[in-house]
Formats: sequence, C-alpha cells, structure tokens
Amino acid sequence: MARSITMQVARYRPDREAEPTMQSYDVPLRKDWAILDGLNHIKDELDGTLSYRWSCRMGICGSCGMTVNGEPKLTCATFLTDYAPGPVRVEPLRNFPVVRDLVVDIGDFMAKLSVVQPWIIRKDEETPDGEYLQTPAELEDYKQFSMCINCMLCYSACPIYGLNEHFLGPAAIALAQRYNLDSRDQGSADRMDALSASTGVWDCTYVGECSTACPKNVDPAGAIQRYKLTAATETLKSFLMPRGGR
Amino acid sequence: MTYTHDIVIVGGGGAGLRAAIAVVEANPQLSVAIISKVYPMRSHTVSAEGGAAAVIRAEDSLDEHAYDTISGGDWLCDQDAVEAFVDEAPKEMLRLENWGCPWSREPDGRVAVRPFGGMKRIRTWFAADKTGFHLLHTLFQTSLKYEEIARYDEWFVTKLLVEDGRVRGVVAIELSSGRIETITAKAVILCTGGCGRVFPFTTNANIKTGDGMALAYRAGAPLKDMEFVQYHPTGLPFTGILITEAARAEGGWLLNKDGYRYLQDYDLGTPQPGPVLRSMELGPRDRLSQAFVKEMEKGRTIDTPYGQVVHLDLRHLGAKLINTKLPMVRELCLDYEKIDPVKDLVPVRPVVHYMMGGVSTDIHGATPLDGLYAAGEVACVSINGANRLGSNSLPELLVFGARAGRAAAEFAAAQPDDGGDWSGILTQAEDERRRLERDLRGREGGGERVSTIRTEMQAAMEQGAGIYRSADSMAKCADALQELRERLPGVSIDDHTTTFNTELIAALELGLMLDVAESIVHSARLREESRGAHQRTDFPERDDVRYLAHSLIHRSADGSPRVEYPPVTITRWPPGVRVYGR
Amino acid sequence: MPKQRIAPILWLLFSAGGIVAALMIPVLLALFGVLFPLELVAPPDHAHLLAVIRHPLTRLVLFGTCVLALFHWAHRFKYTLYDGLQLKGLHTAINTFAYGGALLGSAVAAYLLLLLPA
Amino acid sequence: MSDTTATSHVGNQPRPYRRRVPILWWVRRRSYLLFVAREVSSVFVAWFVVFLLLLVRAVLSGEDAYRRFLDWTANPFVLALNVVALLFVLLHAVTWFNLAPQAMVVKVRGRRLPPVLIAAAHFGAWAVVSAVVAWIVLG
Ligand SMILES: Cc1cc2nc3c(=O)[nH]c(=O)nc-3n(C[C@H](O)[C@H](O)[C@H](O)COP(=O)(O)OP(=O)(O)OC[C@H]3O[C@@H](n4cnc5c(N)ncnc54)[C@H](O)[C@@H]3O)c2cc1C
Ligand code: SF4
Ligand code: F3S
Ligand code: FES
Repeated sequence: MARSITMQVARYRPDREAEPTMQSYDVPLRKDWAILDGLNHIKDELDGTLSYRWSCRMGICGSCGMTVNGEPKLTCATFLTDYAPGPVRVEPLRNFPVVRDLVVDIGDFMAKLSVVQPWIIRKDEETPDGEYLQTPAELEDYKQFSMCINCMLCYSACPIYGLNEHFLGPAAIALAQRYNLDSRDQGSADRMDALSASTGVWDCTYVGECSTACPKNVDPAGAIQRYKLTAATETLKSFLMPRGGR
Repeated sequence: MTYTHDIVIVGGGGAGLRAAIAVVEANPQLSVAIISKVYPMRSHTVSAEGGAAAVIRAEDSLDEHAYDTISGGDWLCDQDAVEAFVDEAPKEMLRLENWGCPWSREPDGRVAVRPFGGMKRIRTWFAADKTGFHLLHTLFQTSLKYEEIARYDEWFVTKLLVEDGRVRGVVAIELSSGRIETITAKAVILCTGGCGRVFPFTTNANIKTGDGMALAYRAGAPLKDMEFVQYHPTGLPFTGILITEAARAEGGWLLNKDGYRYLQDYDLGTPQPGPVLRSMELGPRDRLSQAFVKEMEKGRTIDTPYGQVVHLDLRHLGAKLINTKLPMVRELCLDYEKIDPVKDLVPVRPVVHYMMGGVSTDIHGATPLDGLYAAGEVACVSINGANRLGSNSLPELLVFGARAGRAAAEFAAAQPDDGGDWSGILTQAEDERRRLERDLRGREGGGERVSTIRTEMQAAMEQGAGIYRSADSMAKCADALQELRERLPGVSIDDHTTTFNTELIAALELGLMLDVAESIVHSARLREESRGAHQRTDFPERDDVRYLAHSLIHRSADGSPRVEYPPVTITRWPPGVRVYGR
Repeated sequence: MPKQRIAPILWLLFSAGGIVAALMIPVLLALFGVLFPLELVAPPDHAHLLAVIRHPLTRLVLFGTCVLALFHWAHRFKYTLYDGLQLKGLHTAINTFAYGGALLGSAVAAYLLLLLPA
Repeated sequence: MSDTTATSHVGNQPRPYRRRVPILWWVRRRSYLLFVAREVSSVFVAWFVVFLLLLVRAVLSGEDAYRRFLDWTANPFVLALNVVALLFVLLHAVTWFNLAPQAMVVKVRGRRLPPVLIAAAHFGAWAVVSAVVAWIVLG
C-alpha cells in the first residue's frame, strides 16, 4: 500500500478569498485513519489555519459532516484507505452557505428544529406519578426516527432542499414523526400545521437520497412518505366527514 | 457590545440544559442564556453509552445505591451529597421519561434496567447503548419548548468576570464572526464538562479541555479532588473509543493473552459463566484498570501497534443480544476496528475517561465564589469520591444540574437589578478583549505549533500521573508542565482570519488545559496515600488518618497553588474495606 | 404558513395514479404498442375487443386508469418542471397546463368511455 | 438581550459563501439522473392515456378504424416512441414497487412486516394483474 495520500481540501477565508479554492496536502495513509484523522494531521503538522468542526470522533455528535469525493459523509467514520490511491477531495457540505473552509452555516436547520415542536405534547395537565408505560413494540414504532444525530448529510444530499431552502427538509420531518409516533405523545395535530404547510412534506418529491446518505439508518424519506399518507387520509376524512365526524 | 442576562449557563451538555430548564421552571421572569462552544446536541454527553443509575425496582433501596456509590468512591464521597443524589435520581429520570426519552422497556411497558459495574442491584436505566445520546437529545429538544432560554451557540467563553468576590458575567468569542463580547449576569453556572483531553489516550471528545475548571480556578474558585482521574478499563486502541461497561454487564469477559479471565487473580471474585454483580468484570473501574497494569507487568497482555491490550470476549452472548442491547458496540467495532464482536475478540485497554474532581461546590451547586455555580462533570459536589461508579454521572448531571439551576435562580432573583458599579467589570472585559485581539493579530508564525505543546503535555501527564503514580514520576511531570508553560507565550497562531478561527480556540484551550494539568499533578503529589483512582507505588495503602479529606486547590495571587484538606462529610457509612466478588 | 388543503388530495390522486399506472400500463403498452405491431403476438380481432370494451366493468376500469394516470402525470410533470428545470417561478402557468390537461383528458375519457353508446 | 454599551470589536460580520445549484444539477450524479428519469416517466404515462383513448375510439368506430389503428402503430416512429415509453413505464413500475414498503408500514399481530415482503407482494400483484389483462385482451 502507498504510504501517503493526497487530500484536496476546500479553503475559503472570507476576508481573503471571494470564493472557495482547493488546496492539496499529502498525509500519511494509515489503515486506521479516518478522513478526519487526515484533516487533524494537516491542522496539527502542516497548516494550522485549516478550519472544520469535529468533536466525538465516534460518529455520534454529528459535527463532522463534509462532502468527500462528492458524497456527503461523516468524516470520522469514513476511512482514507477506501479512497486510496487518491486523491481524495474534501469539501464542505453542499446546500448550506459556507462560513469558512469546511464549516457551513446550519442556522437554518436549527431554526427548523423548533418549528416541528420536537417535544412531548400532552393534553392532560397533570404530570404522571411514575413513567408512562410503553411496550417494546410501541418503542419500536418510533425508535428508528429517534436515532438522528442532526448531522445534516440528508439536507446536503437532498436536491429539493438545495433548490428551496424554505423546505422543512428530511431530518426535521423525521423528528416530527419521531414524536408523532411516540405512544406518549398527543401532539400530532399541533405539528400538522408546520408539516403540511407549503414548505412541509408536500415539497418532497421522494428523491430518496436523504435516506441513502443517512449514516444512522433513520430513513427520513420513509418518514416523509408515511406522513404524507397520514396527512392525506386525514384530509380525506375531514372532507368526507366535514364536522370532524368523531 | 454587551449582552445582559440574569443567569448565564456556560455549557449546553446534559448539565447545562437541565439547569436551564430548572431556572425557567423555578422563575420564568428570569432571563437565562446558554453559552456553548458547540451546538448543544454536539456536547459530549452525546457519547455516553451504558446507562444512568436510579433506584426504581421494589427489591432495590436508596441506601443500597448510596452504599455502592460510597464504597465505590473509596469513602471520599460526601455522604450528604450522595443521599440527596440517590433520592432525587429516580425523580429526575422519571421526568426525563415524561419528556420523551426512549428508554429501553420491559415487555409490560415499564422502563428496563441493567446491571452495571460496582452496583449491587440492577438499577441502571438505558436506551440501548446510546443512553447519553438519547438523554441529551431529549433534553435539548425539550429545552426548545422554552422560548425563554436564549442560546449563544458556538460561542467560546474565555473569562469569568469577578469583582469584590462576586461573579458578574463572562467574556466570550462568537466563533462565526470572531466578535468578542461581554455578557453580564447576576449568576453564572459552569456546566463545561470534563478535561480528558489533558491526556493523550482518552474516550473524551475534542471539546473536553477542562475550560470551566480552569476558568473557575483563575477566577478564584477552588478545585476539589483533582488527583482522581478515572481510567475506564475498556477503550479501543488508537481511537480511545469507549466500549461501554454494559458490554461486561451483559456478560462480556476480559481475557489476557492466554484466554484466561485474569481478574480472578486480583481479589475480584471467582469466574462464573454469567455476570455477577460487584464481581469480576463487574468490579469497579479503578480496580479493573489497575489489574490491567499488573497483567501487563507480568507480560500477559497482547502487543499491538497501538500498545498493550487485553481482549473483551462477547462472542458467547450471541448476535441477537448484541444487536438489541449493544448495537453501538458492534457498530463501533465494525467501523473502527474492522472486527465483529459476534465472531471476534475485541482488543481493549484502559483509557482516561472521567474526572472525579472539579470545581468545588456545595450540595446546591454553589461554589465558594458568590454567584458562581457548577454542575455536571466540571463540578465536584462530591458524590464520586475517589472513583465514580459507571452510570452515576448521567443522573448526577440531572440532579445537580437542576439543583444548581434552582439555587442560581434564587440567588439571581435576590440581586438588585442594576447591580451597582460596572466600571471595574467593564475594564476587566476590555483587558480580556485586548488580550484576545493581541493573540489573534499579534502572534506571527515561526514559533511552535499549538499541537507540539499539547502533545508534550499529554505525554507528560500519561507518564507522570497515569494509573500508577510516584513522587518521582510526578516531579518529572510537574517540571515538564512548568517548562511547557514557559514556552506557551511563544506558540504561533498562523491564522489571522476572524471567521471561525479554530487555531485561536485551540491555543486558548491549551492554556486552560495546562492550568488543569498542573492542578491535577499538584494535588496528586501532595496526597501521600492510595485511594480509588489515585494509586501511588510509594504509598500503596489508604490512609484515613491523614487523607479522609478532600484536596481543595486554590490559586494564590501570584499564580502558585495552595492546597487545603477539609474533611469528608460522613453521615451513616463509616469508612470500611472495599470488598468485591466476595 | 398556509396549510395546504388541496395538496394532500392531489398527492392521493398522484399516488393512486402511480399504482394504477404501474399495474396496468406496462402490459397494455407492451401488447398494443410493441408486441402487436412487431407481430410477435397476433392482435385480437375486432369483435373480441369490441365485446371487451363494451363491458361496463372494462369501461369503468379504463376510465379510472385514464383519470388517475393523468393526475399522476400532472403532479410529477409539475415537479419535474419546478425542480428539474428550476421553473418554479412559472408555477401558475405550469399548474394550469398540468391540471388543465389532466381535466381535459379526463373529460375526453369520460366522453369516449362513459357517454358514447357502444 | 439588551445593549448597555457599545464598544468596537475586531470581529466582522461573517460573509458566508452561497453556492448556486446549476440548472442541470441532475446530470452530475447517477442517482439524481435516475430520479429525473423516474419523474420523466410520467410524460409517457400521459402519452399512454392518449394512445389508449385512440385505441378505444378506433375500436368503437368499427373494424376499419381498428385496422387503421393497428397499421399506424406499426409505423416505425410510433413503434420507437412506444418502445421508449415502455422502458420508462417499466422504470416507473419497478421504482414504485421498490419504494412502496418505505412509505407504508403494515403490521400483522403487532409486528411490522419486513419491507421485502411488502415489496414482494406488490410485484406479485403486478404479475397477476398483467396476466389477467393479457388474458382478457387476447381472449
Ligand atoms: C464515551 C463516554 C461514555 C460515557 N458513558 C457514561 C454512561 O454510560 N453513564 C454515565 O453515567 N456517564 C457516562 N459518561 C460520563 C458522562 O457522559 C459525562 O460525565 C457527562 O455527560 C458530562 O456532561 P456535562 O453536561 O457535564 O458536560 P458535556 O456534555 O461535556 O458538556 C460540556 C458543555 O460545555 C460547553 N463548553 C465547554 N467549554 C466551554 C467554553 N469555554 N465556552 C463555552 N462553552 C463551553 C461545551 O460546548 C458543552 O456544551 C461517559 C463519558 C464518556 C466520555
Ligand atoms: S436523518 Fe440521518 S442524515 Fe439526516 S441529520 Fe439525521 S442522522 Fe443525519
Ligand atoms: S432527498 Fe429530498 S426530496 Fe424528499 S425523499 Fe429525501 S427529502
Ligand atoms: S466527530 Fe462526532 S460525528 Fe464525527
């Protein structure tokens, strides 16, 4: 195996460059090294000015998403050897404004999180004495959608979000479904407004790339489709039984 | 520009978020803000795997949880704090359940519990093996409900502003713009987490640089029991990624190079096929990590490119159990070691994991400095004593996060609105701003890299203040740290961009880490006994006559450390012998 | 944000159309569009086909297929222009064309399949 | 948040760089191209409706019209169009049935049916419908 690999890294320093440029670095090619280890090598040994986000380096904090050879990836869980002999191209996540080098602005996503009211909504005032009972099967109903680490690879993969930043987007909708499908929650009606607004689920044309990109098998595409089905049947019911008909 | 809040919380991890919610619930009139150097859901709490302990089963009792905690902590825990902790832990955990945390369940719908190291009863709640992840996301999402909670995401706090023995606010840099701002407050709660990054091989994330400990120390608040650094017995070589204790609680075995369950040689019980509480692989972390070192000295560990390891054997648990109870362990092994625990042995070695010590607080989270509170890993209440039991830290950050929030709310509400004379504070803030700008603009290239000094510091700490310590090793370490401190001003910052300047942040973190490292080594040198995680080859016995006491380290005016020894609070459990496996 | 009242209905039509199109069209198109013209399979004689088409059930099924398939087209075609060619600015024109077309087609289908006495 | 004093600071407003999505964004990636092809299949669905209605009209107008219709379908251009249309419609059917299980959760006695099973059921139904239709047409 070759002993080093070339990393082509996107650079953007807003006070120096009008638009991003690529810069190449040679880093050692080691069996255990993730893309992130390569970036850390650059920062520690070659060029301290490179900026990017990372923290847990175990695929759980969701900070290190970048575009690697054109694909959205968690760089701490993607390995250099898979790109040998190289070069491997590392760019910021697509579909987000670039703040600096490999750092993107995710303010838009953070705002969308609150919009879907991702917390348990109960109609009863009293808090219970103990736990709400929930069987393993009921847990299973929403478990998958609770695994999202907010890495935003799905937003980066979704062309519809790229075209329309107002689109609520895959992870936010999956998060809404996570609560809608939780047996302890009674708030799906409250979340309906945001989800079926013009920027909600109906914008999604089921490209499906969000689920392909997701490193945690959350399947946001499935969440969205399932929600469309629920919302559509609800609407149909309200048409057929105008006065709520309950 | 200056921002003003009643309460500023530094840190958006489990402790910080819980504190913020507690403040709003205690007093919705107060303006509260969370300042965090990463988006809250990226905080390190996200990595916690195994679970969170709280008494819930009929056959369990608060006293037993308290006793396990106290004996696990080698009697260095304050027992009034432990009693408050075990009492409130179940309530906090239930709240979290009510907020939607996806706890694993029994078939009848009740929350499930699993065994954990050092615990006599089965009382550890878990959400598969992503407990911290679910806990943090549940707290964060619930916090979004409270519009009152303002957030400064990706702001780095560089200084606590203190005047007349009272904390009045902080100075912080906004990463995205490089703006340096003063944020004033009537009370500040530090929830900045631990400092594992002071060591080279750690389970801790990149952000765990002990900032809060150093900020408090510099501001005049003492640190407590800093010599107690927990090594977790099972980290993956190279990355330091943690293989949770739950893997052993579910029945995993530790094997040496001969395939022998070596823990039986270290007074930890006799091997049984299934897991036995407080025995063998379910002994406490300090003892297991020490056993590893002894095995290594006997030449019975396995040599790898990333150092000596032993094997964790999960194969007999079967794919089904591993997939349902330990999915992340499998995922991590497959990703980072290219091995499958269903079929292969997992190489593991002890790894720096947790700080028992921290900013000294009372049982309400208050530090001796007026208006300054602390909770979570950054704080030392102390319930963890000389060795924390696995799964006690998540409930700790809930219980004491909430307590600190309530106490700070009460304190802030009692303060007058304008707070008197601000000129001194603003001058301090101005000085701090100048210091930072000088760092950013003035430090030309050519000097040493941040990483050079950091790497040397980490190596010195591992050699001098690792699992086993001695007067000699620590003296060398202290000298090395002193030398590094002198080199620190010469470190170069090549990056002069104001936007997202991570090199500047790394340099600031390095300065903070050096303070923390010094306080660890200094406290360790003075404690001439072996207790819990602090093991000295030159003083191998516990010494309750001299050291049934906390080390409280202050920074004197000239910067030198000064240590005091206030006694441990004993209520109902007089010091005894730690017995495991018998 | 205005809640969408129409969108769910149009989406249901689109989905129903998607299923119907997937189930019915490949076989019919294969037979009449490819296999018969290539003389790989002999086309049925006129009398047989007429009998089939005269049957009310066939008419209903064919009518349903046509309407749903048209609404399926309208929906996808609209989004293809919106996203594929980034023409969202022209949404009024696109909507009029797509759904107008679907309605017109449905009317023709109704005329041929439901109204014309056979 | 309120300002109590204003002082100068080094930081400047961030100037994020926004990238534009190219008009032909979907030629860049295979998966996007496949997506657009799937969407374009709808045009051929619409074409089929026209084709079907022409057929119905021809059949209803009598034997001659039906003959003329058959002759017209043998025209190379029409034939080529229909071959292409068939390919697109097949793409539509396959992608549709493959994605169906993602959108629907079927539970039998509290257990979620595995997605492959749902997909298989769809493909099975497709085979049955096709056979029945062919049998009716061919008599
Ligand atoms: C791998 C791993 C597994 C673990 N598993 C378990 C377990 O199973 N059970 C258990 O009980 N415990 C476990 N622990 C321990 C437990 O997770 C931690 O002790 C706990 O999460 C710490 O939480 P915290 O809220 O105190 O700090 P953190 O979650 O670390 O949060 C610190 C916060 O402070 C902010 N911050 C820090 N410095 C600054 C600054 N200068 N300016 C602004 N903001 C700042 C950060 O941005 C962050 O938001 C585990 C620990 C690790 C490392
Ligand atoms: S849904 Fe998946 S890809 Fe999207 S943010 Fe969540 S974890 Fe990341
Ligand atoms: S990629 Fe985008 S269009 Fe829908 S299915 Fe996923 S959100
Ligand atoms: S660094 Fe945390 S997910 Fe990669």
